[in-house]
Amino acid sequence: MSSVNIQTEKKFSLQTFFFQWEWLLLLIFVMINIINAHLSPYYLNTFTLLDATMGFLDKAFIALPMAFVIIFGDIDISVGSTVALSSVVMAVLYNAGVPMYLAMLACLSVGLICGFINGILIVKFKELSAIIVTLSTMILYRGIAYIILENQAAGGFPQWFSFLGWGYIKGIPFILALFAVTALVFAFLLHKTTFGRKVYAIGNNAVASRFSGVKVDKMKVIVFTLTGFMTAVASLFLTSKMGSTRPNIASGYELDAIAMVVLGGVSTSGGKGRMIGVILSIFIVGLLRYGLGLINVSSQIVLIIIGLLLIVSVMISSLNIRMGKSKE
Amino acid sequence: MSKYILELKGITKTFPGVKALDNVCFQLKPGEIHALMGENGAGKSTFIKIITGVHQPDEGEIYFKGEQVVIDNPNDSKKLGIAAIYQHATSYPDLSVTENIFIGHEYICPQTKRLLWKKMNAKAQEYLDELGANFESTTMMKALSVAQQQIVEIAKALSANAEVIIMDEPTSSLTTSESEDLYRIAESLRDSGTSIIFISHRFEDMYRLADIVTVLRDSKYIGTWGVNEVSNEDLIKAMVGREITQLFPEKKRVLGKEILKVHGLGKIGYFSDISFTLRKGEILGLTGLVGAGRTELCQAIFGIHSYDKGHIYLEGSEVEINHPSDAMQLGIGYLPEDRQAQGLILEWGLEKNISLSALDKISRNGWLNKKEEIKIAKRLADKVNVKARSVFDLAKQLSGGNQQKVVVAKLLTADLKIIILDEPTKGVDVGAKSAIFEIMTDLAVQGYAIIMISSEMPEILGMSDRILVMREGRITAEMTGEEASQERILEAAMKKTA
Amino acid sequence: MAENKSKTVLNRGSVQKIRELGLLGFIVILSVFIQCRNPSFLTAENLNDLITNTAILSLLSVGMMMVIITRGIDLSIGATLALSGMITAMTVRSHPALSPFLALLLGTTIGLLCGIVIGFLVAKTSILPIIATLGMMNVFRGMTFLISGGRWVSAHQMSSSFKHIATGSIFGVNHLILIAIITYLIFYYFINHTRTGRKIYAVGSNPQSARISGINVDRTLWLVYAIMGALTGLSGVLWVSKFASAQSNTAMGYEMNVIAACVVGGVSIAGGTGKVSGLLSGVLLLGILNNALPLLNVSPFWQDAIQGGIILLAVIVGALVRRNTDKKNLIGREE
Amino acid sequence: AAQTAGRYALIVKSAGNPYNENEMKGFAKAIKEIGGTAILKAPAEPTAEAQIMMIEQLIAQRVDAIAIAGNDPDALQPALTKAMKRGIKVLSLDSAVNPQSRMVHVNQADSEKIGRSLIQGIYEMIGGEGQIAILSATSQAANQNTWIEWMKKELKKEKYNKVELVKVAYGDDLRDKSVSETEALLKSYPNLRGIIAPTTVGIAAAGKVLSDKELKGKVELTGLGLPSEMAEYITNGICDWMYLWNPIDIGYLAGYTAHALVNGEITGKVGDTFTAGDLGKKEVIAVGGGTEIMLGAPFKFDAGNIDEWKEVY
Ligand SMILES: Nc1ncnc2c1ncn2[C@@H]1O[C@H](COP(=O)(O)OP(=O)(O)OP(=O)(O)O)[C@@H](O)[C@H]1O
Ligand SMILES: Nc1ncnc2c1ncn2[C@@H]1O[C@H](COP(=O)(O)OP(=O)(O)OP(=O)(O)O)[C@@H](O)[C@H]1O
Ligand SMILES: [Mg+2]
Ligand SMILES: [Mg+2]
Repeated sequence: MSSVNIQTEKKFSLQTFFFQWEWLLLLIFVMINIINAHLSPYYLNTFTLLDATMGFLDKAFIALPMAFVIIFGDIDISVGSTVALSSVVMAVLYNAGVPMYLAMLACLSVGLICGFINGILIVKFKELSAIIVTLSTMILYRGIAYIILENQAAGGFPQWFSFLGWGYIKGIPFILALFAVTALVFAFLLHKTTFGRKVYAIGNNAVASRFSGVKVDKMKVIVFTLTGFMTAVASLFLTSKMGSTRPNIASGYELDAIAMVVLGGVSTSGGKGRMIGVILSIFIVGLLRYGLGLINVSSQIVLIIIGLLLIVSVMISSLNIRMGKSKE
Repeated sequence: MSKYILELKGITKTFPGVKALDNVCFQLKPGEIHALMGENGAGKSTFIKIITGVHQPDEGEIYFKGEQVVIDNPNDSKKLGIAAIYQHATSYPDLSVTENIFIGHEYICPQTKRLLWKKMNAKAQEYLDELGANFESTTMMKALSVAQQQIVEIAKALSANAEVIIMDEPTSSLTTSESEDLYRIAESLRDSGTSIIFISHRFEDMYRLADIVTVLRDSKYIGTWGVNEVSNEDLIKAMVGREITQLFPEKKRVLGKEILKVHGLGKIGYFSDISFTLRKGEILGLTGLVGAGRTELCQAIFGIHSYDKGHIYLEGSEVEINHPSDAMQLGIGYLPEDRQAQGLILEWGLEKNISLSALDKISRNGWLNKKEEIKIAKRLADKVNVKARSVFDLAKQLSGGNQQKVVVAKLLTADLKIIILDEPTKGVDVGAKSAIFEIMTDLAVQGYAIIMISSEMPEILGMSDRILVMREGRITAEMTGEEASQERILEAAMKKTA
Repeated sequence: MAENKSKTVLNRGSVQKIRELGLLGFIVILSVFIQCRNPSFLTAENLNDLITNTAILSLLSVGMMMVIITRGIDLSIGATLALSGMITAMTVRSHPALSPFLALLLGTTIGLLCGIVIGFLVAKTSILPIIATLGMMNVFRGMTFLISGGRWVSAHQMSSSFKHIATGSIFGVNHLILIAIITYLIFYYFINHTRTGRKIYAVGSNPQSARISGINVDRTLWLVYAIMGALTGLSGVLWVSKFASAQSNTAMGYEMNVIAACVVGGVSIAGGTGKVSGLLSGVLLLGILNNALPLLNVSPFWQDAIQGGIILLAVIVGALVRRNTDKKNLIGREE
Repeated sequence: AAQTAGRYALIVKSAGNPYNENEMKGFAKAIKEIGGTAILKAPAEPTAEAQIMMIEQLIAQRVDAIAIAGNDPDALQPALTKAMKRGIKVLSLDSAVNPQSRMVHVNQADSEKIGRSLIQGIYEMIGGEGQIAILSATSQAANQNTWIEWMKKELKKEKYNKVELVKVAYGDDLRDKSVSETEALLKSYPNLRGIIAPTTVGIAAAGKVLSDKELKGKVELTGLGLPSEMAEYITNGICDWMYLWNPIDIGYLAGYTAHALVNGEITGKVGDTFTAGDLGKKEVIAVGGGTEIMLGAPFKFDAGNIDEWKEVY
């Protein structure tokens, strides 16, 4: 047999190394901080910066699992409504005399269930595709929230509950600390475990994965359920930040979360993207918004800037994908 | 006016890291059928993609009817009157067969630019009948099996009424009878002055059809011979660069005890009351016409599809298989017929592809061990003799045949008792074929039980201990390798039930 | 194998038809139910209102259908609509004499330009549609805010001829309805009976092979988004004229209704499939929902849930019907 | 210089709305007069979340005062209390935040007066009897809901026992929805005599529908609307009159109130008084759980005065 020797060492190529999407993100990240610091005297100040994170990290908890969903090549636009529903349920239960920690548990389970329902519908009705299913449940879930609370607000939570959104441990915002841990967990889950490997496999070629014995449907249900759960976590933080809740909270969260993920270099066509990217982009978007706010740029301009950032950066990334390197 | 309708000189094409073509020359006369042969990865497909303008050559000239031409994109070649059937079907699943056939050159009413559906449907139906297809021109493409789609591809090329038609392994998923139809058409085309470039790994194709054969090896031009002035051995030597003493290894195996028993299996619309048994160390050939239901049957056993009736017994006890993972747990492996859609993740390197079906082997409670992964990948890739630079090469960069070897390697990761191979040698060169056959025999000797779906008479006859013939979803004949013969099989595959 | 024909056949015609019948049946039942709850539903006047209010949605849906067929999506239409509407309205404010046709033309052109930009992003720089349009949505919306300086253009600032665009009628048929009907006729022909129309399906069905078989994929994509933009621009003018007011937050989030109409109408997000006839029933269903929920006099707090539920139900019914037909097609092979 | 003179922030409900733009205009005017720096913020969408972020940013900038038109009475409480803890003076204007999260509220007009006068208005228009309906903004909108409460209270008087409130519909401040809701009202209640729309988008949409269906005189319309938006329908007689206060004045008053809070003139306690530029002397009064500063009675727009106002806002 004409035996060709197959190498097993990855040849280290500077070019491949430096043409990684994350470098660009890092660059943007640094630039944004420099610019902000330059433009606003209040920006460069650890306290301010830490405080700033409180403003956007609640969405970030949704972005993490959303990355998994998008790597599948799917999408979940029902998250905003899930936030509202789970939050409303928690508030109503608490006002009905249920102990707070149980109410919080209920909040998480509601999120879990919403996600699970999405997952089941998606695998049972493949021809519908995730976007259709979650489009419908988006309207449905918020609708239920309206039915429950009508035009009322509910709140009056115990004092300690506000700790989630506003509290510090050793000068570090609690939400930041928790996010750091969660992000780490998700990163490992995606990159170092068979679970993550299967996620990528399904995102690349669901059929081949199934033929290779990957339980595609089970995986999808799990991931969507996880998304629902993390959404409920975000809901906890948001509710705590607002001290009360209404059925119309968190509108448009889905697009924010998706934007964070996509900017992070996760391709909505599935199979590509890394956690570092997502985490970086979360902070890019968040701090950019915050910085522009500090110099009181009008929200219209902010809209435009964020939009362009999204497009331009993704444009660049698709360029360096063309440099003929695979991603993971 | 040169005597060649198409002539290529010193064509060189390099892909990142791979030299796919190295100074290749080629000449095609009007009204000749020119076979192009060579190992997997020799560069045949790339070569024709150069002709059709999918790829552009780094060096070299192309002459059409004596004048030099530049072919920048598929449209240019179309305009010149070059049509191609690609190795990997390029169909539109959501469109009707008619549209697939006429896409790009539809019949339109000259004044209103309106599409003439009736006319196209009728014409398409003509082509299909001519090809002996068993489906209508209004069928949706995605309703067809791989082989049926191949037939549409051929019709597509015919409809372009081109002067040069290129066929990249058109017969690889056709059965003997369908190949016959194809031969007939090809000849009538030739007689009407059309030239045909014909790529195939099947020698009978070449002998039956081609007037002249050109061989590529390791992306280089080796030579061109008249078909009847070159001997089989020389040709193989030219292609593989070494002798292949015999394609089918000696089959002296001791058949063990019965391991698989299928009883009265049926699925509405696909197959009905299928019963057969399989013994350890046995190679069971499963053949029949296209659409006979072999794939569906095997996929049902493997848990891809459900079945409505019947029972499956494994080592005597009945088993419930709802998902491929169940089947793999029980030790049943399946090599799918469509390696690109079902077998591989093209964007991934070999190592990940190979390990995908055995993630538990390379992980401890959920955590991946990439070193182990690479070790396994390397071992198996060598075992099936994949032609690649490193285990990190992307599957999509491999040639058709090498991709197939990788899929075989995937099977060997899991520890199996029963292996089902669906068209395992489809589009695989002689070298690789004999390699795969050797592997199969080894496995059988080690006690694996093997079911081999194949539409190729020689290998069915050459490899099988026992042969099942299917027709329209039923088993119409069972015979041992000894008593089997081409005639008996064909008769069983084609005969009409009164 | 003559008698084998018609076996293994998934006839695209029949499946689609049966699927639409399923949806239509659903609509009929729904209508009957509504009629029982509120007899003023099936009155000439209400039906007229219903269709008039659905006209704009239907225009946008045709464009969106073509976008989705090419495996794309356009989230920016709400913003584009607002932008073209606002600019046109401001022009009308400063030039009251401007003829309605010019106004329509102006709006359509603005929309077309927006569409061309998006088309460029999608076709020429391999940015995925969802991202490109998400980004441009922000940009267009922001531009609308800036251009309008936060001010609205109100009824009294619009010439009556301009307002007449949406209110006027020919032979008792409202202009909006006429425009919608004409558009549908045009695009029905375009999609089913022209080469370019079919290319849209080819591109959506299998982009790679479309390239190999020499279809200019980029141009097709570009065209589709341009058309979407033009239709959106047109809708922008109609919207502003209909409501006699141009706001910078006009039609925020309206894209979701449009997408919903498409998917209910059987346009598959996976690309390649979708028919005008199916789309119509989808648009009709959404139109009925928007018109009937207020009529049913259900608590406002129930409206969202009901709407979401019905949409989900509709798509699921559609899916189930389709499955059945698939099965039937194969049973032919038994015996 | 600006630093010493103080920095005053205003957060309105949302951008791209003439009403809010004019509030900002008035606020800026006031701050200019007192020689401070005005920071004007408007979220792209009218959500509490967006306003919370803006409050955070203002805290970081250590502004001296924050005036806010709340998108949610309660949800801003934690953020605003945080601001107050950091020594920032907080007041709300136009749509109030709950008393715990503000020092004082600048009220455009007494909610009770608004509610009652709208009912009186429609009563007069429909000649004392018939069915009426209310077309509101979103079911969540805080001040709309309070006004509606007062309308219902007013209707309890036996004077109105011939007037029947048949439905409260919600147009979500979306043009298309408001239109369908209005049409639905007309069909479901064929002998409907009047519509009250206490929201700028709603009333304009209703005006449009009534003009298109040529129901002048058959169905009466009143409520709260922008002169610019309503000019058309007041001139063509669809809407005899409607109310609104001058957003410029609200912003202006808020500006001076903020200033008064900062330089200690007032603390937001009942009885505090200060002079608010052209608006003259103002007093802090107790309303509900908190304290307010009243701008005055709502302004009545009718065919007589609409033309002079329609270009203003
Ligand atoms: N798109 C591509 N990128 C990189 N390398 C490629 C690409 N396409 C083909 N190659 C390489 O070019 C060589 C020739 O491939 P080609 O498909 O032409 O072989 P072939 O003769 O058609 O083999 P087979 O008979 O299996 O089809 C192979 O080594 C393959 O790995
Ligand atoms: N997705 C599908 N939808 C509808 N019919 C199908 C589908 N796939 C296969 N069929 C039909 O089912 C029958 C069995 O197909 P199958 O592929 O199992 O036949 P086969 O004997 O494996 O032929 P080959 O594998 O050579 O294509 C064929 O007639 C085919 O047309
Ligand atoms: Mg090839
Ligand atoms: Mg098969």
